Amino acid sequence: MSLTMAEKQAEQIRQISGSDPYKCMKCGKCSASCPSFNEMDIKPHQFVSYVVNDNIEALAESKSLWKCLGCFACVERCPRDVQPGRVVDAARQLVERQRGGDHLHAEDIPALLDDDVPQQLLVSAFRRYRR
Amino acid sequence: MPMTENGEFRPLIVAFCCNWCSYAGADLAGSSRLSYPADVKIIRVPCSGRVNPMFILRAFERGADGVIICGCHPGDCHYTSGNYFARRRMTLLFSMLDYIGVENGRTRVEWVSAAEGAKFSATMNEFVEKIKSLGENVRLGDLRCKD
Amino acid sequence: MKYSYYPGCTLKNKAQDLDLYARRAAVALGFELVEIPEWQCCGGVYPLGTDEIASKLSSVRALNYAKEQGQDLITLCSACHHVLKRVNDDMKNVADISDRANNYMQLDAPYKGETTVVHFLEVLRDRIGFDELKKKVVNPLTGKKIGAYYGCLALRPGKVLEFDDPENPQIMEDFIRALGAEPVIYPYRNECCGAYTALEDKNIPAKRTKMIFDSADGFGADMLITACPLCMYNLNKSEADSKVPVYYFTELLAEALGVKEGVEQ
Amino acid sequence: MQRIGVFVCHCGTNIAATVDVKKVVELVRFEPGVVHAEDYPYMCSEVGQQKIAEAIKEKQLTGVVVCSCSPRMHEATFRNCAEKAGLNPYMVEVANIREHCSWIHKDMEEATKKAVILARAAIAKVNLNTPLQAGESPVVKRALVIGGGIAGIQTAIDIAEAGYKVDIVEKTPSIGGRMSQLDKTFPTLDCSSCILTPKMVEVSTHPNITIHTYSEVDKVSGFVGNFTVDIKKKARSVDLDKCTGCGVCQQKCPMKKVPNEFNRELNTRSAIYTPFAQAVPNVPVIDREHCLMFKTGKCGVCSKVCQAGAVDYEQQDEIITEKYGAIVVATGFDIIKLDKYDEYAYSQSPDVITSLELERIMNAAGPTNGHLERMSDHKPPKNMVFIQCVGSRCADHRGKSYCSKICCMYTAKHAMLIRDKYPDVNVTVFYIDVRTPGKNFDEFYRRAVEQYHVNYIKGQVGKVAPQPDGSLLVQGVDLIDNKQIVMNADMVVLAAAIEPNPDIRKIATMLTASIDTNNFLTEAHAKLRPVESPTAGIFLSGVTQGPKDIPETVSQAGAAAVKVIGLLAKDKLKTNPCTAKCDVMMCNGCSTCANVCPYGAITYEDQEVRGPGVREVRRVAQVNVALCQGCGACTGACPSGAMDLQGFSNRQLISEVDAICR
Amino acid sequence: MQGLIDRLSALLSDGTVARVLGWKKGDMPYNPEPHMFETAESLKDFVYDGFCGANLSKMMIEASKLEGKTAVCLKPCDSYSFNQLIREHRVDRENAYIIGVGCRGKLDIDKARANGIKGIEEVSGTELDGPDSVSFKTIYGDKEMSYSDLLLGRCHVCKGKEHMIYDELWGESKDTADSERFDEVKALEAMSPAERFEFFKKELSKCIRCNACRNVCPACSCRKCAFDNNNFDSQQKANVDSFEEKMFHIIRAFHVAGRCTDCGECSRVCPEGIPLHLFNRKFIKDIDELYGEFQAGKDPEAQSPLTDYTFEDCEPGIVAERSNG
Repeated sequence: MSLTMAEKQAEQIRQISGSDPYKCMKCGKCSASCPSFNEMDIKPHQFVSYVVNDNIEALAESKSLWKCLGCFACVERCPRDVQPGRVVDAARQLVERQRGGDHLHAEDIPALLDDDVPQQLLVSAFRRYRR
Repeated sequence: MPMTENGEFRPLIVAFCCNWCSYAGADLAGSSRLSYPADVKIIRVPCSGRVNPMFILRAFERGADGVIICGCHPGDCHYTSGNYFARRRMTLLFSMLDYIGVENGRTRVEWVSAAEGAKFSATMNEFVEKIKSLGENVRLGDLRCKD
Repeated sequence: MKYSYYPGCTLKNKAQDLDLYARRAAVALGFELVEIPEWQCCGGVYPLGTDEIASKLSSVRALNYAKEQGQDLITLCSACHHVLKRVNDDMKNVADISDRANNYMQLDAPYKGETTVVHFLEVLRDRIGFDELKKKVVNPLTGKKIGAYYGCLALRPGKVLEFDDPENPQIMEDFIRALGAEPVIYPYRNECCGAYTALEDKNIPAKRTKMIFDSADGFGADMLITACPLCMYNLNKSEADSKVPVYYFTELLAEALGVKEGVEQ
Repeated sequence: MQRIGVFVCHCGTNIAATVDVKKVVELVRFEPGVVHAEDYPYMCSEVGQQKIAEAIKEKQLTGVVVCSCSPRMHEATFRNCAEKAGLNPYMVEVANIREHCSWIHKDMEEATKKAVILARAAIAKVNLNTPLQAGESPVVKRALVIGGGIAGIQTAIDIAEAGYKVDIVEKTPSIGGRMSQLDKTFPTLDCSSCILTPKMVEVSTHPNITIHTYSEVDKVSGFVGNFTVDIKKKARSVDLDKCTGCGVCQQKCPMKKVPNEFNRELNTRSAIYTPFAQAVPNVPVIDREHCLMFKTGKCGVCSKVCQAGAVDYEQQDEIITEKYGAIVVATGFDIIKLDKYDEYAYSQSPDVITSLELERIMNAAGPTNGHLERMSDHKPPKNMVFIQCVGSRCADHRGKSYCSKICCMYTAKHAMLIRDKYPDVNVTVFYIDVRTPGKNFDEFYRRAVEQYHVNYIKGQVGKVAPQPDGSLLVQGVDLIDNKQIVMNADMVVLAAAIEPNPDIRKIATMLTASIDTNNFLTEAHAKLRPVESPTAGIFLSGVTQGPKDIPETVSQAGAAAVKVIGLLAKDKLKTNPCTAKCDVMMCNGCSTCANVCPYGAITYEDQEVRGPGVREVRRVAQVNVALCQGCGACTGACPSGAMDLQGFSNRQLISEVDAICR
Repeated sequence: MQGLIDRLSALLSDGTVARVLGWKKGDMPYNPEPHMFETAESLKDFVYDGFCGANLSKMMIEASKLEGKTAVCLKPCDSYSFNQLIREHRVDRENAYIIGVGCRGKLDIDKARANGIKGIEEVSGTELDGPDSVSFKTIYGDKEMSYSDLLLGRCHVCKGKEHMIYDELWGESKDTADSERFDEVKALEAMSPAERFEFFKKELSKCIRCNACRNVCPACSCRKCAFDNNNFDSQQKANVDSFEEKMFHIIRAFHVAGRCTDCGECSRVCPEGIPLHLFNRKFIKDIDELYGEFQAGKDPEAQSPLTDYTFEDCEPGIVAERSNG
């Protein structure tokens, strides 16, 4: 039995995240905790069910990938240990690992800087927004 | 050496399970359909304290590759103290087998309660893997002077 | 007591205060920060992917160096603390990552998470003791009402970092008390400042920091302290009406210990 | 040589889908002793049993092997069947080819091979089986109930009504348990004390019931029908017989700052206290940890004001020993500690409370005299938020894996009561699922929504943030709207998970009753024997077995009582004949076996031993079969092998090893 | 020695005891053997010298059944065995009159042979109050060896010069221990499993299943040995294969674990020179390390470690942990 592309990608997300989306009981505590909820088109709890339903294409196009702050509030509070933040991050990586998947391009950066920008901001943004 | 058609080593494993906790745990593994290899054959004993070291040596003598004893958790023995005696007896016996150079992974004691079907299955899977990694029981076989 | 010290990229540059005052305070408190030679940047965020090995190696190198010195590894920056503790946890408990990292590194002896990673504040709490610290304070910050701003990286995930209760931390409040000031507890002290989104969407940190300042100010804080240069940046950039000054915790520490203007280590 | 019949069960497709039963029949025919082999779809059915009985008679079988489900399931069935057909029941063995084979293996060839091996082991064993006769042991016609909550009370009343003596042991100063702390009960909203108090009175006045409050079970020995229990009666410091319950001592006690456990520490009590007004017995105890007399040696006020002269500072703990035929465990529950859930600010705000605290606040005898008010400023709330599943249904390190079962209903109850009494208060409930299986339960919940307009939001709360003005900012999610909600509340009520009484581990160990990973006691069978422990003579009543509401607890308490009555109604119990047996010819008389016997069943006597070339008086071991429970610890300890266990003899077990390793 | 004989004669004559269990001169000067002396007269053949290594405790099992008291000569280490037999109700303390005889270590004739002393005709200097060297008159001339070089292996780990039980003492004892009791076991434990296996395989393959070890062992006192008991299906000698022989020693050691006093008789009597005490001593070492120090036969009231337990006992997994480092 061969897997469809979407199934393969969903499996990849499970692998990269090390998270088991089937443990989710759809309580929504991740979305209740998320500081970026209002910036996201697909909400944290939806990420989990999108992976269960192999709906990866929608995730790949979601702007939520770039709005997650990586603050682990969802991971800390999830009662089912699903670690939604890792699922979001894995979806992000899936996109970035593809050719041309970088969200941030080197040539755009100088315009984004000011004198006070700490290195920490640059390196974290690089790691989150580029392969 | 017992093999399947595809040349995979299939060990012979004897599991002694106490009636009250571990045998029931094995039943629960069954009713929960938590699989483990068919290499494991279970013998029901009333209590882990019933397991005489002679039984274990006998199993090895007759070609077993691994022997595991399962009983109630310390403090939970149906007969109050059988597992405590088993714990000391088996510790000393295993230490002796290790001392004469038999791989210490071939013997194991695990406490499995009646509610721990998942643990029973996981333990058996792990033990079978361990025995497979050790291969056939050659050292006790050598003592046996098997030709 | 000697610690292998991992300053991290920002402390060598935009957050020199965080580093400088820590060094001075350490001298006053009688422990030594031995900077790891040729340390490499931790990357700012922990690589979450279970298959990401290369990006964890700079942390492993630092951890292994500390192990070879027989020293605990101390950090100041919340991000470095977060990344190093989590990579260390992987090396100790995640066989797959540990094996692959060790295969790649080819160290003399495989690194299995032997090093203990401690945050500077943990040293104050667990090794020196806040009671001892209090005795060494020469300029108590009496009358100051200080809000601890933890941010996210210092606390979560609580299971791995074991820094403090991630939902109701006490360590910075106890620290503030030890310096003679009054801690102000406000609910958003463990909420994220907006982090790296600052680079491309200033809107997010603006909203986050406004909420944080409103909350801290509402409970009467005169100032905030932080251990994270990125939090510092985002808070400083805030245009909230409720904005109060933000300091690195080490600056207040040095001040209280009377070594703010002291000679360098 | 035995004449053995082998009966292979298909168990419908449970076995037959994975094990080739025909092949098993075919192969076991060649095993030594086997004279008959057949298969049948359901061996445990009437027809299946008929087949076994017929074969026993027609083929003069001396032994039977049934290859079927676990012997823990149907060994008794098949043994009864054999007995009716004239065969000693202990000549029957079961090969477990379902739980230990067909259900866990997928490959038919492999499973069939294993089934044959398991059958072979059972056949080898039966070849060495000998007929055994069950003995008898007397039954002590008295029951012990551990725990004096509604479960223990109901069980005790039901047993006592059947004419048997019952003792209740209750750890706290009064019976009543959790139910006495509740204000109203669902789904009828009648007052909890109004229905509980009569039962407390009934139990305390019943001629067949003895109550030991402020007491704990200290030691248990013996076995079904014949337990011996040490009960520790803690020093009450007040004479139960002299005290009139006037209450003056409590009024005059100068130490009034002790956290009041009964009110969930929302207020304080005196050091000499009865937990609540309707306490049974209505006799106070002195909390020696807080009493000034015990702490400083100076006070003695209660003694001075007691006209009955009942206060006794010299009283000591006392151990009493009683014999019982049956023991019922009814130790109940508590709610989990919430210190790991501070995203809800439970430890940061007095206005974030648990549902049990709300019960006390709503109760007229509670810390606010029944007025709904905030504990911080005693102002009435305008907005209340209830959060469900706090610590229930968790797979993380903080909570419990199970559903606590009662929270959905009591939250609906609280919401309704509040909306009824205080129509201006807005009530919001954040829920994951609303679970209301039970008679009139869903209707009850629907009333909360439809009649009382309680705002049910499907979603969870991520954070409760105390605000400078004293209100609470609740940040949650509405999953139906897919919106994050931020709302103000004056009080937040947490439906904390329930957990078994923490003492249960110690008690279970004393009783050798098995316990699951959540500390609930295990049933003998999850469906068919839900009120019995696998340990004979131990019965389960109430939440000690699993989460339950009051109606369920009372039903189960009655069921446990029936089982106890069934046991106590017997004068004698058949004992397990699988007991240890000493071969006097081999016994050294060394006492090693007696040293490991947990039942004191082995004694030594000088006995004349006669055998080939032997005629002398020797010190040899004697097994008291009434005491022996058949654990076999002695057999493993015996150096010579003189001590053996009937039904699980050395030869039988070795023959099984040999059959498996053939 | 004459003093001892005089005392024993007196005990017989005044009726205190009905017989004396001691050692009788052998056909060679170095092989005295246990003997029951019924009369004062027969005591002329009584001997007690450096070659009287045999532990007489076990013979008291049969002697206990006889009418009247039996005087028995026990060396300090033998007294442990006697005590253990009391604990197991195998001997009757009331029927025994224990002469605690002094001991300065017992001798191993094989040590002399290994030193090239062959064709021995006479030996002198082995008595309790004898000199520090032993003189041999051989067909090849006179030879001499120091007493301490001739000691049995077990005497180098002597348990001490105190008798655990006695009615009266005769002669001075000396603690001859000059090495650590568990050194041999430790050396084996330090080897790799494969090396240990080769070691034991080599040693055990010498066994001829003569049962000398079993017959001499004071702990192996079962009326019927488990190996002769068809309950374990291990009695059929015809079926005995090599496995059984090797396992025999392990099973035997297990059967006496917690009861073995480490008297060393098994190794002394083994005609093939198998160091059988290494099994028993391993059990003793494990018991000491895992369950607290225990010396069988020291205190007849003490609970044996195998019939005792604590909740905190180590798990059997400790074996792998210790062994695999």
